Amino acid sequence: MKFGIIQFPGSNCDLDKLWVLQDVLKQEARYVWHKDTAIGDLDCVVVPGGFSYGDYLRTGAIARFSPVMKAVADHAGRGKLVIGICNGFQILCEAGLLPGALLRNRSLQFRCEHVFVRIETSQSPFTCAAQKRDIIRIPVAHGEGCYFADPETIAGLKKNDQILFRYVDSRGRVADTASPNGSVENIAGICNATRNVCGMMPHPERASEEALGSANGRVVFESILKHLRGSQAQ
Amino acid sequence: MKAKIYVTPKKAVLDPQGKAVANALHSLGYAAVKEVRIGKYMEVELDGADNAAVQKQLDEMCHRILSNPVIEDYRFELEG
Amino acid sequence: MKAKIYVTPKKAVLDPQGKAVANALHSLGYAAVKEVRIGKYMEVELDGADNAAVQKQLDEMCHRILSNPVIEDYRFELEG
Amino acid sequence: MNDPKITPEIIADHGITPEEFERIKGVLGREPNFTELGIFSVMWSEHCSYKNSKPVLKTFPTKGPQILVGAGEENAGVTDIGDGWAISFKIESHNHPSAVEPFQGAATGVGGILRDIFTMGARPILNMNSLRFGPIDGNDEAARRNKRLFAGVVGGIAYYGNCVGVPTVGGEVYFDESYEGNPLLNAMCLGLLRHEQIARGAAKGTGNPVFYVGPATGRDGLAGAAFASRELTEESQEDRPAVQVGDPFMEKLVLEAVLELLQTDAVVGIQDMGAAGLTCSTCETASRAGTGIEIDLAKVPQREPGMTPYEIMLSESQERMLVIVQKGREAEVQRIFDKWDLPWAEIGFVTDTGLMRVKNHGKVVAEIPAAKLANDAPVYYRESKEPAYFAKTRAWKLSELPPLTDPQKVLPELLASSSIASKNWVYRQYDHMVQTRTVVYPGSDAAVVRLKLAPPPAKDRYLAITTDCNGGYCFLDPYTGGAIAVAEAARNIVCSGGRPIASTDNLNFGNPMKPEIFFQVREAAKGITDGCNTFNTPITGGNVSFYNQSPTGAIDPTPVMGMVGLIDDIAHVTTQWFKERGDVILLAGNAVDTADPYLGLGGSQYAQCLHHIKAGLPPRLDLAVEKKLQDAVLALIRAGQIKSAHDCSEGGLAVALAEGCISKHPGRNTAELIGAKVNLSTFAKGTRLDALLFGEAQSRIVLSVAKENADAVVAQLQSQGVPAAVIGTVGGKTLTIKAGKVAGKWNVADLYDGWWNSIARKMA
Ligand SMILES: Nc1ncnc2c1ncn2[C@@H]1O[C@H](COP(=O)(O)OP(=O)(O)O)[C@@H](O)[C@H]1O
Ligand SMILES: [Mg+2]
Repeated sequence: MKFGIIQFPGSNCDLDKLWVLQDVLKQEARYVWHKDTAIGDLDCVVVPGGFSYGDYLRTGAIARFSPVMKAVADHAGRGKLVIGICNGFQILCEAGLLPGALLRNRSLQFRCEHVFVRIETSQSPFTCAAQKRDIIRIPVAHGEGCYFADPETIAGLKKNDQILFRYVDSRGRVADTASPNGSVENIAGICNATRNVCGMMPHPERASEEALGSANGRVVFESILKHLRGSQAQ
Repeated sequence: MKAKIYVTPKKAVLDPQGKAVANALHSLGYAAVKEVRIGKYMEVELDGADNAAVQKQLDEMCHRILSNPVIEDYRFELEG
Repeated sequence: MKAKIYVTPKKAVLDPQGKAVANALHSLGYAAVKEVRIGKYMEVELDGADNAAVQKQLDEMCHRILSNPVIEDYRFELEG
Repeated sequence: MNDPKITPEIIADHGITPEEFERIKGVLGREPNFTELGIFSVMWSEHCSYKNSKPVLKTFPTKGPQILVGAGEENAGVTDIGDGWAISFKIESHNHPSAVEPFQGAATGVGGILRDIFTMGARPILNMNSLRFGPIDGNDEAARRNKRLFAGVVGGIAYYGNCVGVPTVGGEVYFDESYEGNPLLNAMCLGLLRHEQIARGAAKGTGNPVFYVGPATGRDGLAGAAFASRELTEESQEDRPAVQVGDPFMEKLVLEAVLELLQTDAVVGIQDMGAAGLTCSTCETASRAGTGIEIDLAKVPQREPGMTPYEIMLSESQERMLVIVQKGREAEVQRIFDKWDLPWAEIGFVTDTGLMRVKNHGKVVAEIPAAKLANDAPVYYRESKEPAYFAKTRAWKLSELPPLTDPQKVLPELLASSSIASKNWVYRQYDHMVQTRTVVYPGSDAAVVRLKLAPPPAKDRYLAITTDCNGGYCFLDPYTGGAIAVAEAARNIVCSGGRPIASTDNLNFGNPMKPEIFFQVREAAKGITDGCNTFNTPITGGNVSFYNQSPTGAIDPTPVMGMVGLIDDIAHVTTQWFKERGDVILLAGNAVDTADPYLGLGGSQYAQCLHHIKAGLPPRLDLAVEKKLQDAVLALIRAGQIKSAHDCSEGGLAVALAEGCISKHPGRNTAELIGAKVNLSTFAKGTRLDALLFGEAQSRIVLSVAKENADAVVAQLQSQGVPAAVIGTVGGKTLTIKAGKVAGKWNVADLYDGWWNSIARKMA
């Protein structure tokens, strides 16, 4: 499968994404520069974490205007896969490819730690290799990961099964203290209405090898691969 | 010419920073403080005169980039 | 009563945020923009009347907590 | 523009003595003008010239077959790690700026050390930090100030390191009254490179163009180097404009551009503009190459109109680099700068005159022999005198400590004391995972990172990293304290499965003009030297920070050691927490100092936290004994015999055991707790309980092993001449310690809560 990893000035998880896709999962992966206007025939676009444009003004606010984002939007518009992780999630929200916004953590502090995340649905290209209610141990590392949207939007997300991941405690319960950032409804990741664009704050690429203490995050990439294989077979 | 832009969190949006500052003020003994809301203040120096075209451009900037309408309100003033 | 407080980076101090935003505005085609400085705007609700004592207290708050006098300037207004 | 006339007052304001002024005249063969005076004042400040510390630094061991670039040769040393790979690392202080503006001071401290490393051609792969503050207990004025400094410094480190995308994988924090008003921030960075990628800071090749890259120069941080070389006084408040604001986003772009640039061979020399900015980078690059350099300040990008040559030359605006380019290759270099949207300018060229010639709009404003400016600062052999306070601290007898009556209460208190409590409040604010190298996260004896040299599943290599220093020990006996800092660093690496290979040091002291302070410097350095010789960890570079004084006095001497070890196989990576029920707990080393059991209580956290006493002598250290212990334990780890290893440091054996039970932390609000039953009765006879439980005798490691291996491990240790004994078993929900009678029985969940949440509670 062909993955493209967008590089914005200030991206810093781009190398990690390439490593996990290319070296761990043995997929074809390449970088896509933010000034590029065409992205070629990618199967999946990855918008990586980091501090694009220093996260100045608001996270993702400046990156969304990069020339490449038009191509990313077209790619998404054609129903192809886009996944934004951490800063990537923030950028996709700013770009309007996903609803809502990410606010400063309620603690007002950056949080880097492993958290427990529950798979809320397996009905998406990003979770189809998991079982609904599976719990994965996976790291977060962000200062602004508090997901917010107005009540109607949240109701819509729920109704359409667009909430993919929620922060839970180690026993799988949605608790206030389980969330590292104070997100509405403990939301850790969502998809758009057409289910081909995903945003998540946790970092699956940091939990895809046993050497790093957890390989639970691999299920996200494995889901993407499963989905792509399925749609190619058709 | 200078534009002064005020971006404030929408009422429905939590403002943990404002809360933290209010608490800090209370613990320092400023009992009169009831609520603090924290937003952004920007000064933009720009060429041009205070006219409808410039107003429109500023409004566009605020809407497109300087604020996020999902979570923030904005207003601006133009000055000599 | 409401106090409006404006905190801005000191003139001699680097404002990386303002710089990044100015660059972004340029690349979006807002060529008229010359400089952007980004600071904070705070609204403090407080009990009391607009008098010298309250003014003094606010000034103190600004100095001690609401701004960082090493790198920022502040000013405030009181409103009915 | 009229420069001020050079008067004796102006000379004194620049921190230049009359003798130094004569020396300057000697170098120039005339009187300096104002700009030149400023240039000399920064280059000959302690911060840049090490004029008061050079004689001491000369005594450090700096050689070894693994050293590719030695201490002092370049911006940072380079150490071989095999197969054509190398690492470059260094530690640096930003104490004074952090005292004035903790957030930005710490942030720019991180920025500065990062630049030192990528300037060498190495990609930074990890950061560390060593911090000291006044106490944060209670809520009085002083505690509130200390908390503000602590929160600000940690926030600043997080802000900068997280944004640049270099994980902060470890460090240390201590709290002590001596740091009140003068906190310490030492930041360490380590980068990875190939041997052939080592870049040099030399301005070679007459006629080669000199480029400036990075943001425009402003008036911020004017003469920071001079500022760092003075005591903090009330007037320092007026130095406030000396604080710089960091732009980590810009740093990230500069980092990427520089590494890309160094992939080409178009660059002949490169140096960052750190302390003393443009001045230091131009004269040092020329001096290293034995050439001259000529620049025109009119070409330097400027943030504000009307800046004088003096201001431009002395500005310490951040994130700027000086790059000397092969003539004819300019376009290539410019293309890379433009790709990263970086401001740049060609500001001058290399000459063969040996002079640093600075022009402004074509008119010469300074002309100084570069090598003399860079290297000929005076060197002072400061006077040293045994501190008078020794008489008092040494008159005090440890037997004056009242006997321990309630160990049940003391252990939780110690675990919650600021210097011992878990530092998760700190490291959870740092991205310690970005780059997906971190194999052992903060919270064990040393951090372990993988190098990602080969794609998986091929064999990779690992580094163990730690920083260590106990200032209290150094206060009581600087020699022993210095040696212990090295021994503890090596011990932490060994406990993690690593073989120590090299080190870096940051000497934080008071005013060296005071003979009693210089005594501390000299003695601590001796201890470091003996330590580094013992463990074969030459010093590859470091930093000196003097004048750490507040109106109440000097800080405790704090010679922070940063050390790196190599691990060849992931199977050897070892953590400090107990693993499985039924495992056997061993103590390697003597339970108490055999010569004098009370030794170990002097300078201990127990004496300090519970009895408010910092007196006596620090724990003894026998380097030969320590080396034997470390070698034996490392051999066992490599033989796959050890499940956990944790050294005894602050809080002694009881705290080390408790940490074995409570420090495994798989995820948010979730600890994996396990109890232990420990019997120390054989050691209890004839020894005070406080010395046994909480004494900080050196050269001790708590191990846990599979039951069936216990006897063999004990025998193996003893055969190497290392005392060893089985002291307990892992399992249950409580930690029980018997020493004759039961000393205490604690619910591990309670111990955990008090230890893990202590700092957060104090900071709330
Ligand atoms: N300032 C800090 N930054 C990052 N990690 C820290 C910091 N202070 C302490 N830690 C981490 O907490 C753990 C315990 O630290 P410390 O008590 O100093 O260990 P030790 O006594 O073994 O040297 C270590 O993993 C260390 O890296
Ligand atoms: Mg240790």
